[in-house]
Amino acid sequence: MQLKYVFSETGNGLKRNVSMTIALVVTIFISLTLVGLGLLLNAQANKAEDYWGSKLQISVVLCNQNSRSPHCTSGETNPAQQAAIVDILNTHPEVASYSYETKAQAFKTWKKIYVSKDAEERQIYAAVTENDMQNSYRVTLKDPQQYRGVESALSGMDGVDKVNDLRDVLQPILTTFNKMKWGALVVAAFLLLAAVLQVSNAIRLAAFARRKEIGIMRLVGASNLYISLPFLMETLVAAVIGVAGAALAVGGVMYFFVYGNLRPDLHVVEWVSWRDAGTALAEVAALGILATLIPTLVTTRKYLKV
Amino acid sequence: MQLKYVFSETGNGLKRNVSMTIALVVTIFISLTLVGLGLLLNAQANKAEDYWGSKLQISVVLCNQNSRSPHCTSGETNPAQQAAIVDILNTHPEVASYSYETKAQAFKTWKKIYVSKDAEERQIYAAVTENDMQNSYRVTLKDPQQYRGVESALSGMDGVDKVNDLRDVLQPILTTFNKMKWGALVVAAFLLLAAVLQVSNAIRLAAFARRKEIGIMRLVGASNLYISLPFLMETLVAAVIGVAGAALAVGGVMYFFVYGNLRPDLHVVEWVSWRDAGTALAEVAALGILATLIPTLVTTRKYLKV
Amino acid sequence: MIRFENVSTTYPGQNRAALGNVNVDIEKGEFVFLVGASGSGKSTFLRLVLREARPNHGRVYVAGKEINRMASWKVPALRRKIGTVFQDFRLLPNKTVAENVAFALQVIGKPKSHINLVVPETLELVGLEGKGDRMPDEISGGEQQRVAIARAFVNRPQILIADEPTGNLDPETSVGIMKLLDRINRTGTTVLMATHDAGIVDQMRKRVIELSDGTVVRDQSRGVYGFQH
Amino acid sequence: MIRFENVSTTYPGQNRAALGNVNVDIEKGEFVFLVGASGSGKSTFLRLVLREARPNHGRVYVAGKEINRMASWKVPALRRKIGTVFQDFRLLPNKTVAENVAFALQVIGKPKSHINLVVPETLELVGLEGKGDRMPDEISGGEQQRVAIARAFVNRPQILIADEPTGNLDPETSVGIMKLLDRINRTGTTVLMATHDAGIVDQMRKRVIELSDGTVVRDQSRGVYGFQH
Ligand SMILES: Nc1ncnc2c1ncn2[C@@H]1O[C@H](COP(=O)(O)OP(=O)(O)OP(=O)(O)O)[C@@H](O)[C@H]1O
Ligand SMILES: Nc1ncnc2c1ncn2[C@@H]1O[C@H](COP(=O)(O)OP(=O)(O)OP(=O)(O)O)[C@@H](O)[C@H]1O
Ligand SMILES: [Mg+2]
Ligand SMILES: [Mg+2]
Repeated sequence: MQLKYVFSETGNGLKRNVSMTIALVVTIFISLTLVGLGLLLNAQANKAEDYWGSKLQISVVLCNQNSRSPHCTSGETNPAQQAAIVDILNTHPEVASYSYETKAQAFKTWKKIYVSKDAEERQIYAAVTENDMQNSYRVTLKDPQQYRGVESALSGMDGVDKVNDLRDVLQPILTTFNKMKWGALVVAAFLLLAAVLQVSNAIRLAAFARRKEIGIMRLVGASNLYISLPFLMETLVAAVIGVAGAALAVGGVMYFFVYGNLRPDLHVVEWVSWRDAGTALAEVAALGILATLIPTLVTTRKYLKV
Repeated sequence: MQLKYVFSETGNGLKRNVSMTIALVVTIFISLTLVGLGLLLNAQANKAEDYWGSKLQISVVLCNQNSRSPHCTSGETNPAQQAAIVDILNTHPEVASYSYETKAQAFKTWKKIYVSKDAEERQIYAAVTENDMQNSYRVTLKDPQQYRGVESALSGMDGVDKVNDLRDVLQPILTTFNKMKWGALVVAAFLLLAAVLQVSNAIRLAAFARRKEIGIMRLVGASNLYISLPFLMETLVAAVIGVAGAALAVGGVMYFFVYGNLRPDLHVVEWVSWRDAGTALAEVAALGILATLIPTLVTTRKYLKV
Repeated sequence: MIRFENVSTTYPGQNRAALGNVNVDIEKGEFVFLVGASGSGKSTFLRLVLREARPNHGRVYVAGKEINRMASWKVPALRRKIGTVFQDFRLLPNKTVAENVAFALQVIGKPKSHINLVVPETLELVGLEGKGDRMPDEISGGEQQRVAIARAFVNRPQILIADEPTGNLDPETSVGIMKLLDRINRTGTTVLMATHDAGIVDQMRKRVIELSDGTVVRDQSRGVYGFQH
Repeated sequence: MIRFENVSTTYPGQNRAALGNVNVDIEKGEFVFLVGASGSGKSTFLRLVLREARPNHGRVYVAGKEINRMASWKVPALRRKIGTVFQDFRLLPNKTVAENVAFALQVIGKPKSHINLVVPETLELVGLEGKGDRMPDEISGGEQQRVAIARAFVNRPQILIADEPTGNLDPETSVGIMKLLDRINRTGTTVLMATHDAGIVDQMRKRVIELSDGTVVRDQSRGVYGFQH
């Protein structure tokens, strides 16, 4: 088989159907980019869930001298108040377990999170002492969805400054990751459908443009493979360009956004890494090749059969 | 002219090219949805800029008793310190004008913004007094980009708790709106290109599928309009479905996200309204019709000419 | 009815002229054979009459109008005056015989009542009574060509153009087609037919215009195919 | 070389059989005319030999193999043994004469050196020496058919099939084409040609198989077109 012919025919085919090829490449490119971003967001959601997993508890913050809550009128929570709180925690049916976090422990965590690049902010942070922290109980629930009972039971008690439900803060972020992931994947699914249909249309159009050559090839006994190879190559080239574009776009998002903005500035969570991006792109490449090769094979069988 | 023929031909054409039509409708739908979201984000960015316009100042916050800054060692800022600050404000070349906001004024604003649905939070907020507020100077700059000089001059002075640069908070949000807008519009532009090319491919394919009929029509003297009307109708139907889909999608985002989440829960800014969505959708509809009709006219002229 | 005045035409990208300085005048009601070797320009001549091609020089008049100066939106009206038949029939395979004929009237906007009247009439004229409901591949080649003639004639054109209408038919069937064209000619329709079929030309003894390399080398009122001048 | 045993075939969706119980045996080196009215099944016969169509009943043997039992991936090899020529030439308009002929060898993977050798040789055989660089529309219809024959013959097939090869040509040009086919036949190639052209059949006096409504009504070793049995 003369590969030269296959390559020159592939080139000719791409040129002849420039508009079809561009439309196809663009659709593949955008859909795969969205699939890539969807996979990244998925990785991000998983990372966040792991990272925050232990934090999806509620914490019962006790009063200190600075507390302004009406339940903190007597300043620092006294032992009697604290005993009443522990009693509730021991008996309430929603509570699975709990642990006590002292001011000292809270201060250690605080110092870890509040590290600033800004000189002035650093000065301010330096002024914070252990005594500005508050003692608290970290409560793990039997069913993470069932927490309203224990929350309302505790938040009305004297000596309880507030009941922090970290899930109120973190769950929306997780939900946002998930929503964005599904948004990207749904739009990507639509566009992938369009891409698959376009592949088969591109082949119909190409088979039509080349119908004379194909008729003669079949007549003089060219093999099936020889006839369909240029078509396969054509869509493969489109797929490869689409995949490369998607890789560039996802890489751009990683470089400029994740590594440029999120990772240096936002420490709330562990962000996706180049490694996750690599995995996502490998999946995207496989999907891109499959989503073009399968309709190509089906359509060439239909339009070029011996 | 028998409209029945035109309609039945349009229907036949759409059926014959189902896969082409679906690919086209999907691409138009997604691209127009993204254009719609881009226009909404644009409206949102404009709204935010108007809303925050006056807030893009820097505010020089003076010390109160609670201040922990190393420049607030003497508690409440004293008149001598305040005179020194005013001196700087009067003479610094970056300053255009400034105004003084008293604790009372700050407290009024505070009460306006910190309105909570939550009973407990409301209790906490109720405990805040005018004395927890701080006096401050609101400084308008000659050039909003030039503020580092005055900021560093003031932040080192005794009696200045901190120099707040609201732009540090708000500008990123504005920038995010703008980035999302451009992201949506760039992706939309790619997909619109793909849609335009697909329109012309769909017509080529349809003209090919119908080449016998067209040949006979031209031969027996059917008018140009009569021959091309089914093609126009076909792409018009695709465009209308695409526009309707985009309207539904944008409407869904408005209903569930903007009116369902943002407007009730996030008061940092005035959010886009149904009115803005209407305007965006009108533009989207016009764009959708143009982006399909123009390539249709060009391609029918090319492939169906007398 | 058809007049060529010094008509020359060259296809784009060709060196040789397809027609060179052709002068021909065909009267209303004539029956004219256009003969000549392959590539001599017969089909090109017919395409010029239909304004499917345009001359580089000279003028083509059809039904009293110079058709090359004609605005392109007027071309459909010109073509409604001309019926056309080809070697390969060009029927729509998914329509019945009657529908194929009716199609030519539908697409020029004729009312349904008119179509229902003239289609059966024309099918009878071409000898296809009772076969209106057949599909094209259920009838013979000769019958298919009759359908094509019915379609060309159903709008009662002033001119009937036929490009090798018997090229795909066996000699016996061809004779039947020629009789039909003769009958149509006798209703007053001008018939212009390009052909290679020596037998037919010799038998009909009509006016013969012979082309050779794009020029008229013979124009004889009751000619035969093989005449050498 | 070609044997039909009780071959019947009906096109999908048709009631009438295109061929009904056909028995024909064509020896290596024969020259056979396939005649019959339009729609009598001549093209269908040829399509069965090429396995472009398959019979509903009976067996078709080509070069000793029953081709309907053949796996579809072997069909290209079968077609390399058969050269085919049509009425409409089927040349690629954007390739030169020599490139058109070479194309048939390229796509079956022949090496360049072989192509460079046999293409000019074959062009000379069909009488086109020196015209290899012309484009198809720069040569006459007769010459175009010679190119098509060169393309069919360049791989030296055992069988040459021609479906109305002179259908688009004038009588004079047709004679030249027939002489060429005769010459090819004399190299030992089996030639099977479907035609309407009575003059040619009468003149050549070769074996004539006549089909009528899909059945063989005559098989005569030195026949004429119009013979009625
Ligand atoms: N579309 C075309 N493009 C370029 N050249 C053409 C085209 N059609 C015809 N020609 C050339 O114009 C000349 C006249 O062709 P035309 O088809 O009119 O001949 P013809 O007499 O009808 O031949 P035939 O008997 O084979 O139909 C020929 O040399 C042919 O090669
Ligand atoms: N693709 C097809 N689908 C359905 N019927 C067909 C098809 N091709 C041919 N036929 C039918 O099969 C029969 C034989 O056709 P065939 O083409 O073999 O005849 P032929 O002798 O070659 O005629 P001609 O001289 O017109 O070429 C005819 O009745 C025809 O209508
Ligand atoms: Mg011609
Ligand atoms: Mg045939």
